[in-house]
Amino acid sequence: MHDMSAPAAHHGAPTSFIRKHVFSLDHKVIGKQYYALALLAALIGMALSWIMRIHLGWGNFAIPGLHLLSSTGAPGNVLTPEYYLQLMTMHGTIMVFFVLTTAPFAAFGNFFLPIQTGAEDMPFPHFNMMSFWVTFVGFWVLIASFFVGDGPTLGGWTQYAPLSAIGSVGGPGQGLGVVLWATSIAIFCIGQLLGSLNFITTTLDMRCKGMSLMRLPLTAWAWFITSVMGLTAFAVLMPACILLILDHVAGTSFFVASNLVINDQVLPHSGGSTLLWQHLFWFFGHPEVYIAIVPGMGIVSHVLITNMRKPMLSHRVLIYSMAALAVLSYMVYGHHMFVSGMNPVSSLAFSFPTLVITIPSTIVVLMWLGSLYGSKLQINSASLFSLGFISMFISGGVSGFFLAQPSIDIMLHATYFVVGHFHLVMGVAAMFGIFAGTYFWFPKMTGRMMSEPLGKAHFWLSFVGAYCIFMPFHYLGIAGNVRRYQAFTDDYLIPLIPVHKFITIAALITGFAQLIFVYNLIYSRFKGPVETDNPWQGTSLEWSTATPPPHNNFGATMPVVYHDPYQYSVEGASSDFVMQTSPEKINNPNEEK
Amino acid sequence: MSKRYNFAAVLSAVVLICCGALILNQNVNAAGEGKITGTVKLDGPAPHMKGIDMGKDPYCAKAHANDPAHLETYVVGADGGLANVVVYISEGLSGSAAAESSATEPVFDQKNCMYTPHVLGLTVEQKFKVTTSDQTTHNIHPLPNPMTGNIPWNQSQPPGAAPVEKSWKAPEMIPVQCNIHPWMHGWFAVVKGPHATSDTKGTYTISNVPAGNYTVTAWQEAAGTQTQKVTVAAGGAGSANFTFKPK
Amino acid sequence: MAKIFAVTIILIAIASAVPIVMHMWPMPQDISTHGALIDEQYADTMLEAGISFLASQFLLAFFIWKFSAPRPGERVKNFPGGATGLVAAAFLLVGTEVLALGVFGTKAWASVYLTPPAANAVPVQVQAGQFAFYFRYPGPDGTFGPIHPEQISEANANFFGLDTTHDQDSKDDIVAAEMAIPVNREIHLLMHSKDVGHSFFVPELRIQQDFVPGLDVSVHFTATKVGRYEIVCTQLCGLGHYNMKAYLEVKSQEDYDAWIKQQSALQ
Amino acid sequence: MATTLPEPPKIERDRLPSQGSGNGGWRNLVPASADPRQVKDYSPPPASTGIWVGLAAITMTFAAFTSALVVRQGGAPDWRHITLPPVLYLNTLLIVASSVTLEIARRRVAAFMGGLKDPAANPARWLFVTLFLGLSFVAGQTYAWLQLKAQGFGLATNVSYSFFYVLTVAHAVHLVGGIGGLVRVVGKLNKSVLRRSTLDATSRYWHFMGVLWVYLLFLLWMKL
Repeated sequence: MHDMSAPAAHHGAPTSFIRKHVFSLDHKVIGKQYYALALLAALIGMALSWIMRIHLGWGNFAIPGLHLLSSTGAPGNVLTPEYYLQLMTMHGTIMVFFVLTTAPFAAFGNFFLPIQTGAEDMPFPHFNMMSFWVTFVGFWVLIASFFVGDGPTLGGWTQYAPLSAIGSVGGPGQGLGVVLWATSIAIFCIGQLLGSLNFITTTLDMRCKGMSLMRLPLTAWAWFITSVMGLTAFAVLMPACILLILDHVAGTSFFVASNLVINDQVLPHSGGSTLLWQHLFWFFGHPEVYIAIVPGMGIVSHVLITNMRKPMLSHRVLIYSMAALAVLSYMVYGHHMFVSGMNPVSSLAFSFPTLVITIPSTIVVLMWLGSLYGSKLQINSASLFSLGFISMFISGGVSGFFLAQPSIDIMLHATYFVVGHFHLVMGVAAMFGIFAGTYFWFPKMTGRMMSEPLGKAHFWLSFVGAYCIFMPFHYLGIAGNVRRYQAFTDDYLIPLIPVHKFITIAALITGFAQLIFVYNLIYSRFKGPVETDNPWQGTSLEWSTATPPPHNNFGATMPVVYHDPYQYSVEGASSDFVMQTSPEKINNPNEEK
Repeated sequence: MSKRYNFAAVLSAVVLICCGALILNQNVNAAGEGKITGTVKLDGPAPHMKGIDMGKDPYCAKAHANDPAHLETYVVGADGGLANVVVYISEGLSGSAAAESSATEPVFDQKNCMYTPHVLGLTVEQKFKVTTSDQTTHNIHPLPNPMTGNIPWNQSQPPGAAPVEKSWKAPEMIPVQCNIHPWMHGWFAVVKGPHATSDTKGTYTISNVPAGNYTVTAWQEAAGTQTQKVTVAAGGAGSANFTFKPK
Repeated sequence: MAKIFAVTIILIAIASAVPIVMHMWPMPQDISTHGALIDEQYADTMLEAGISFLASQFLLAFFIWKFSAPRPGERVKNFPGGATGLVAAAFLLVGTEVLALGVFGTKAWASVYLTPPAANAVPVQVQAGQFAFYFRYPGPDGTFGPIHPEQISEANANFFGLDTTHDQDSKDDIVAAEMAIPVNREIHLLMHSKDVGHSFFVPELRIQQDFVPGLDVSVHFTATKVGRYEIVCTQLCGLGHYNMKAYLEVKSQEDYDAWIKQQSALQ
Repeated sequence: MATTLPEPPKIERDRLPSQGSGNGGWRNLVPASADPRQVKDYSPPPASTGIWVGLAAITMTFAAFTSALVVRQGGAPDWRHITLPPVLYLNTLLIVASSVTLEIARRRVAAFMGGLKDPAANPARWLFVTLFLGLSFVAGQTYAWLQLKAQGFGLATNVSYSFFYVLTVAHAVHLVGGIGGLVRVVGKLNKSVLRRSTLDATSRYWHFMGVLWVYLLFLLWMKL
């Protein structure tokens, strides 16, 4: 066990390359490592989505070199139905776990949470280092499933039992593939639990002088709320994965019912509960959606405030709304299971809190819109992506009205409507949050600016492209287009194939735009213009320290905080913005006293 | 330089010897080997074979619109001849003859949502092809007993897809099925040495049998196995007729 | 740049709404008695969601257009009424909206799931397995024979594992690969999964229900229009998932009786 | 094993507001231009918060196992009653006793750190007793598993046994973590670098393992 009592930054600055850049205890290095892992995972996930989209648009199109990935999965470079599902499962798993959880939460949170709270480091740096390396191992365990046995699992990222629990009789990838999947996710859970432990303790105990909880920036609050969700959600997913592995390798019957017959053979399991897996999974799964999106809300608010030169209408209301989302997210998970065979009365019981969750979401959107009013909005890549986030969040959010109602869910469940909904609201919106954070914080993380023209090109293609991809998903869903199909052979689906072709083209173009981002990221890291400590004239603590921040974040003297986080355009102040560390006396009636 | 010449010389020698061996081998076969022939019959009236309802897949249903498909557990000809019986030499073969595998590559076709042939006789390690003639996707899912060393596989074959080429490691009667069309059932009969499968008249001919005393086994997927002793003279023909009772 | 962005948002919002308003890819036609309630609920929700969507996107675009222009010397302004007004509005407007949707939606849901099937409903059993549906009718005795899992044999076309030599109830059971039902009569569909999770979805019937392995569930519905419809599987069940389907034949009572007779002869 | 204690361990650095980070407190606003040293409200050491956060996660994990057990029992035709190995009750006594001895140890060490240097009362002695009891508990659990195994009741024999093994092994794994923590405490005590918060956090964890075990035993006894 790690020494729980060690105060932060008791570790001196490392000198060897390994301790500095590989097994580093420094939260900033760990944050960058998480970012790099997320970037790699995102590129793999995107490549998988390209392959899937091409297959959905032009089923017989041979993608050169694909057989190198799997000669049985893609004979003649054309995907087989099972390999499509296998790639789809990997796309979902990689994106949800290793991109949407790691990038906005673990990567940015690690880098900036201690700085924004005025801490020297996380309280348990060894746990923090373990958190990353455990996640790293989890990622490669998952990737390994491409190359062992008959490939990765085809059960979808939700991995419904009993298909996932019966072993290789279930189909290709259901043998070793599922075991690797569940192992990878269980490992990932451990990593995120260690991370959440650090995040929560940092927020509660490591704040510098004068940094009351309400003086924390919205990003810090978002990460704090996310880590509380992560702590509870991943602590439930891990035991579920352990039970799944046991069903698989030890022949237990947690999830596999009696008398199941496959290939004319009765399976040896008995009495397991099919719905148990779904309950455990979605108890994690729904908060996971908020784990992906709440950090984005924080980042977007933070970026917008700086670029609007005014604080949010109400700091507290935003915090309370995010907290309400977190609490409600545990009460609504059953809306994923309306037609699962669960008691129909509980469907109604889950429906109402789901509808209620639109209230805090609406408040958050109204806060953003109301704060835009009367602002001095500056347009740059970071603020464009933030505004794009709001647009995407609205578009993805309104479709939630439909899916929250069990009666309409009868028609829309498991169709592309659902796919469109969650891609917009937790995929694209969360990605836009990551992009906004990247453009905004890149100068602090590296000391250099990213290229604005490239950033804007990236934004325009991504914004229009994402709508071209995911809006039509909703139309397909309304027309009854079932998801997780590798080809559309049903009579009523054939007329929809042109829509799929359109989406494929849009997806390829949008994917290309992401390569611009990657180029921008790498080019600017080495060749971008060198920036000052506070290029955006921000007020929170990360802008009062040097760029890049020294090993203990603030150098010789630790900061003292005198103000609320966002003192912009304060009347009577000496400049447009008053930093949190500035002892200047200002007359702001809204500031906490 | 000289090393390379040496290598080339050795290589040519090896190739020559191999060719010679192949030619000699064929000569021996042609000169000294006989065959086993016979007829397989079913005792009593042909059992009722259930019709297959292909309503699930319009392509399949259309293919059988005028010619309803039936189960192929017993395919009985006009005069009681039983088809799809695999007859093979189960005892008496020398090691080399048993290990011998045929050079031809048999084809297991998926046609009109049925397997053609219903039973495919194969020798161990013999390569075979699974092809599809249908405009609908099939998945080929052989279910060998894992204890035998044969590895199960399960692979989809969409219309127009390239043939799947495989072979089996150990002798076994392996059921094969298509999960997409649950009625599609067939067999890979993997045996050692020469074998034959009876046609709709019930007749079969095992060729390339060296002279000797043998035990011949006939296997039918539902009725089981029967054995007989047969003697084959050099260049001559042995005979073994079988009669199965439906189970 | 900001103005182009604002215009883009408006154009995208309008373009997104057009296919919905024009019914370019409409819901499949409804052939069920309970479907009207669902469709109505859907239309109401679409109206409210559509208004929320357009209003917020337009507002976003308008504010971006208006407040991105440099206004030197001018101070930032606060939204009139501040946060309190907006929070109250959210609670009132959205709160009432979702409460109304929830309450009315309950009615539609209840009509499908919280009512017992009629006593004279036609019982049909559907069994889902990788990757086909099979349907069973109880025959003249009105009773389904028991399923013997160990006797299930696709090779012998005994998809339900019926023991017709011993079980009296099984002897007259009719098994078919497509589902024929009489029009305008309530159907009590008993759902049994042979192996893994599947789902029974007929868009036209406004029925979607998962099969729960190990637990038989049932739904009931009445079809009102003669025709041939597709039953598709919507729960990922393996490699043949996309191909797992069957046909629903809604027939007039005479045609249905004839079909039953014909199927009975084929058993 | 004798533990040499040249000097009392260092007392935790008092977290005065003028030092380093970690003094945010809950509501200690520094008035603009005011003297930051006026602030008196400061945060607890991270270890005391951290341990509660960690225990919350462990609670969630076992809550998940519990709900799995309840749901699984709910619709199961194959739920069978099993007899718990009697050694479990002895183990319960061991773990409860270990909590008591740890509490004695904690008070002694705390007093020792407070300056009451009594060479006759080696403060580590009770820690060793606790460690011994903890290891005996693990040994007792192992005995229970072996006993069941010998009777032919494996993990997959019946779902009741599955839950029995899963819950007891999961608890034992967590308990072994606690043993590691105690070993660390002893090591730090020897090197005179033990912090009060480390000791408190470790003992809280250990007590929690005891409570968790009693809960699990009750659950298994009632449900299985």
